[in-house]
Amino acid sequence: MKAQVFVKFKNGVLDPQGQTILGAVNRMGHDFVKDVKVGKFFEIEIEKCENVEEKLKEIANKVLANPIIEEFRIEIDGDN
Amino acid sequence: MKAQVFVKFKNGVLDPQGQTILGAVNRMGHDFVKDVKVGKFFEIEIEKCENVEEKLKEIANKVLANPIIEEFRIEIDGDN
Amino acid sequence: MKAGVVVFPGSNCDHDCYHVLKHVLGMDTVFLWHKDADLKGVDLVVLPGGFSYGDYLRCGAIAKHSPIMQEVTEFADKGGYVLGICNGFQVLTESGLLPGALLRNRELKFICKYVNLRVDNAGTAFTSRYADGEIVRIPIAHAEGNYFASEDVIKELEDNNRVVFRYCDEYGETSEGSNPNGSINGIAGIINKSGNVLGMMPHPERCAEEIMQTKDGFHIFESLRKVIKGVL
Amino acid sequence: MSMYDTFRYPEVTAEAARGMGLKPEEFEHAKKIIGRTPNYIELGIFSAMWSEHCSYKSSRIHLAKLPTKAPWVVQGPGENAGIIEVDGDICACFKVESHNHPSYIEPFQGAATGVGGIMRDVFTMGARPVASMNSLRFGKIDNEKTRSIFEGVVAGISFYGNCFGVPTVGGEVFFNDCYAGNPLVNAFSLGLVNKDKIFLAKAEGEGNPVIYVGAKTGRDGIHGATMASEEFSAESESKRPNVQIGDPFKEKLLLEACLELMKEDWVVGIQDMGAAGLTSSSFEMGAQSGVVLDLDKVPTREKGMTPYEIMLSESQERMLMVVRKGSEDKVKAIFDKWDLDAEVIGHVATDGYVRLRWQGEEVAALPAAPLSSEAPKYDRPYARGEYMDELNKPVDVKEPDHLKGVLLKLLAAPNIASKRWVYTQYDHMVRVGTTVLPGSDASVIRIPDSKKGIALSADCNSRICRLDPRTGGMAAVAESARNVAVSGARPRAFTNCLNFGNPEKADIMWQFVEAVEGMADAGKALDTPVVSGNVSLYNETEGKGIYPTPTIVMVGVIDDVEKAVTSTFKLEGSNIFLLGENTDEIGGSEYLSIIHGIEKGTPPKIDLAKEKSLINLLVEAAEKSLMLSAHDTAEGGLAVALAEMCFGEKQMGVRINLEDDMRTDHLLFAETQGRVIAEVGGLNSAAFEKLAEKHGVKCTQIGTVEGAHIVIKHQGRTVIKAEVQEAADKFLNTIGEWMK
Ligand SMILES: Nc1ncnc2c1ncn2[C@@H]1O[C@H](COP(=O)(O)OP(=O)(O)O)[C@@H](O)[C@H]1O
Ligand SMILES: [Mg+2]
Repeated sequence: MKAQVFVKFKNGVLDPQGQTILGAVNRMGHDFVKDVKVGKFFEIEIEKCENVEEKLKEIANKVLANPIIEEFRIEIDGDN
Repeated sequence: MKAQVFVKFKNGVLDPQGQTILGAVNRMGHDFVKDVKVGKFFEIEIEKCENVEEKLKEIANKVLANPIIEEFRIEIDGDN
Repeated sequence: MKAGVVVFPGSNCDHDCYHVLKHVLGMDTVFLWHKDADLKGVDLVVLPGGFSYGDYLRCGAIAKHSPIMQEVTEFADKGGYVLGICNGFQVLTESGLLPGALLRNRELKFICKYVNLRVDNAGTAFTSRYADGEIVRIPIAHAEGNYFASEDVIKELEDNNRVVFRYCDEYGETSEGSNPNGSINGIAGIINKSGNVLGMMPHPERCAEEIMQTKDGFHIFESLRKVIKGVL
Repeated sequence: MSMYDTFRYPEVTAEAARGMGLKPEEFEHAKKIIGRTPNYIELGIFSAMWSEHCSYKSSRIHLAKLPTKAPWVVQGPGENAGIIEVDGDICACFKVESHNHPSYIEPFQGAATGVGGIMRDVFTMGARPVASMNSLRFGKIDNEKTRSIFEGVVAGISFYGNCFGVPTVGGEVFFNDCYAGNPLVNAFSLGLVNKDKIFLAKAEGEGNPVIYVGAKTGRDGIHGATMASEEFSAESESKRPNVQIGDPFKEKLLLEACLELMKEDWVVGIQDMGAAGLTSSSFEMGAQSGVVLDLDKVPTREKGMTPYEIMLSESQERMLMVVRKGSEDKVKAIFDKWDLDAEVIGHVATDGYVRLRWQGEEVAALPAAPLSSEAPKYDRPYARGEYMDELNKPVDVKEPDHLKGVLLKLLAAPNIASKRWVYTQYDHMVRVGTTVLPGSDASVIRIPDSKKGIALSADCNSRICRLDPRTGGMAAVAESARNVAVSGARPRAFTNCLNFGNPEKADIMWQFVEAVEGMADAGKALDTPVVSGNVSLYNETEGKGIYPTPTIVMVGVIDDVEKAVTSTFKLEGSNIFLLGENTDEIGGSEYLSIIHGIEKGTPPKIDLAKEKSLINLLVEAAEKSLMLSAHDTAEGGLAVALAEMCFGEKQMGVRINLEDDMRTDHLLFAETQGRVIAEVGGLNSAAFEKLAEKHGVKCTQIGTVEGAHIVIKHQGRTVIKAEVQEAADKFLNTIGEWMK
């Protein structure tokens, strides 16, 4: 079974990496790009078990994301 | 208009981050997690224009991903 | 009195802190292993710099879950002195012992160099040997030292004199140019409400001896030694 | 079906052998050694072991000319790293190694794993790494691709070294078009070890277990050693092999675990897995007694890996060790403490064979010793290229009128400008041992539990090497020794990384032979043997070779680390002396290259006896604390050296009067060897001059530290007057500006 956790900065937290990439892309002549935000994702392989979502939430909250600056979203693959 | 680019290591390339997180999560008692892979994603805000996909591909290849070790996937939001 | 230096896998300033505490200040000093839930009766805990768990997720994010951190948190809640340097500061914010977070440097690069710091609160247990407003030179060495917190947290820190160190120029002025990493208000070090937990990005242990470029970091350890002696 | 057949390897033919880089006669020789045709796994092993990178087949007979002995040498070339005594039982263990090809393919990871590899070489010997350096060569900085390689390489070194927790205390960066398609990344590591705690690669004691520790094996960099032995072509760029990813955190755990283990007496032998991975480590260890390995027990990262892949993988952060029988559990407990897996994968044998098994069945067997001792060895033809006459023709350029402008331009030349954009990205202070930070001629680290210190400098001027490889080889040794001595330390020994083009071309081979012989002469004259090193050949892209680049890292010892001397002015009003003599030798200078676009002429000659006297003088002057600061003249000559001394923490000016009878531009910018500028306080000046006389070194007072300008007069005429602040801005910021 597979799950994915997406983590990104909350609104209002400065994202210098995104800004740097935006600058680089614009300098390449791609003016159609207006904004870039950078996030991380985690592809997680899991053994089927109870309360998967609960448990993943806990892991995301405690480890994968820092709630002071980041928010996350979990996707669990239906298959298997 | 919005697009997202997901970047991760190609298969077979060592992912030290993923392995370290896996170890930590397991040591915290979450044995149901069997593997973790770490990737990046980019939320891109774009102005509607021609050949968006082409252009994003170029940007991904040149700036967002390192094609020697990474692969990417592009999603373009249909709306707007 | 006794000092303890926590060793996480990937800590790399642990021996430096141990050296300064033990050999320069002559304190009884021990290492505290991250897997042991035991503070060995120390009066001061130092969380050293380095790359705990490689900093592979977020700096300090994995370290906060180690058994030793449970003990450190209890110890801090009871008023024990905790000094977090660099990665140690990051561990403290991740564990919630200090507010805010440390983001990537504005220029996205690791920076290792001496910087000017202004001591904005010389009334703490960590800074009593400095004078208010004193300018000191202490090196930084980090890629993620850009202090961030919500507006109300920043306000609370400022209103209560909890910003202890601030990046500044040679005249003591804070400015864009003297701020190496983009920290809000040039914040380089903060203290908790009860004044027993201090986190700072600069490395005082790297300049605590005559042979180094400055000896300005020495006084933090010396301040602590005085206070702890007084307690006992 | 035998186990071997299950892997369905291709048939072994001369063709297959050639595909792996073995020449027909080498393939024949391989057959003769084992008395049969090797199978596919064995062929892979031959190919890796006999690659240029592992066997030094083109260079061995010349390397033998280098001096390797001195009373303080504990371990010369041949082991993972060389070792010298620095204070009683405290020894320094060091080596430099190239990671050129991987860094071109993937600058960040290539450089990072280069740092990881060299550190493993050092801690494999039982030494704790305490200082790193790197020597980098790129194309011209105005090229965007060059900048991105430069940026990636520096970031990779920073990533690995900083996380691992060893200070990167210095190095060098050099830009020249010849490196555009073939950058050089040479990484150096130095560790400290007690004489009675040195570990070697050996497998002894029948039945002793062979233990594998560290990262799992993946399909990374298979045949990397062979790749490092071939020229680059457009094809190889597209054929990009699996890039190795560095994991400094794992390596840090490996270091701590290994050093903890080495405190016990359970370890018999230990070897890191570097180039050619498990192949070279097992053959090195098994050279005496032989080993049996159960390859199916090797921890792998990917499914379905076969013996061939496992033997040739160059996955990083792995070690092989032989321990005493019965200590397995205790060994595992230590690795477990550091969250590392340790696996018994075989045992020591007696028949001198390396035998590889899969599920208990033998799939390959080769005699260990002959593979090294009978490796090919070539005396390749060499001859001076005919183009050399043209290159060495005397250069005649018009003297510019505006010498201040020339000075400022030179200070902003990427080869001269401050490298602080680079070293501020490296943690150069961790371990609280760096007492002279990067930015001086040599970096100095203190030695724990000792009054002494170690000074380090990496040097090579490849433009000189191209114009005269013999002089260039000498100059690299002499300059690095001078940099160490100028800091107050006695140069003791060096390590070298010989980066050259294709040795199958006679003119390239000539460069190699000349440079090695020059280096040998200098090493003998200065009493600094070579204790370790590395050869990187075939640094060519599409037939275009790099300039010969024999990089030297010199290691010196200073008796009282508190007396180390740095290179910037300290005191207003103090006297400035020139040690050595100005000569009219402008050939091969940065001045000709930057201002006139010429890289020709005859480079300045070296007088090794004078260099030796100069070193003796500098060491004694530092010991007696006579100098406030000192700096040697190098790229940019006298004027640049004087200016650089003004750019300290506190900027200071200087007033200079020169009387030499020669063209002013030559006087100011020639890169004459054997010169040092020393700042001496008024009270010490007489003593300093006397000491110089005792050592037979010409010593001339040429000015004083004064004001806020760099003022240089030649025979009474002011030829340069520049504001220190303006000059410093150029010097300090140019590279950072480029890299924005
Ligand atoms: N790649 C590098 N990494 C770290 N430090 C460097 C690097 N390149 C240059 N430096 C530092 O910059 C200073 C000047 O280097 P260089 O011009 O090569 O000196 P010199 O001419 O005396 O040999 C030295 O202190 C050196 O260690
Ligand atoms: Mg020099």
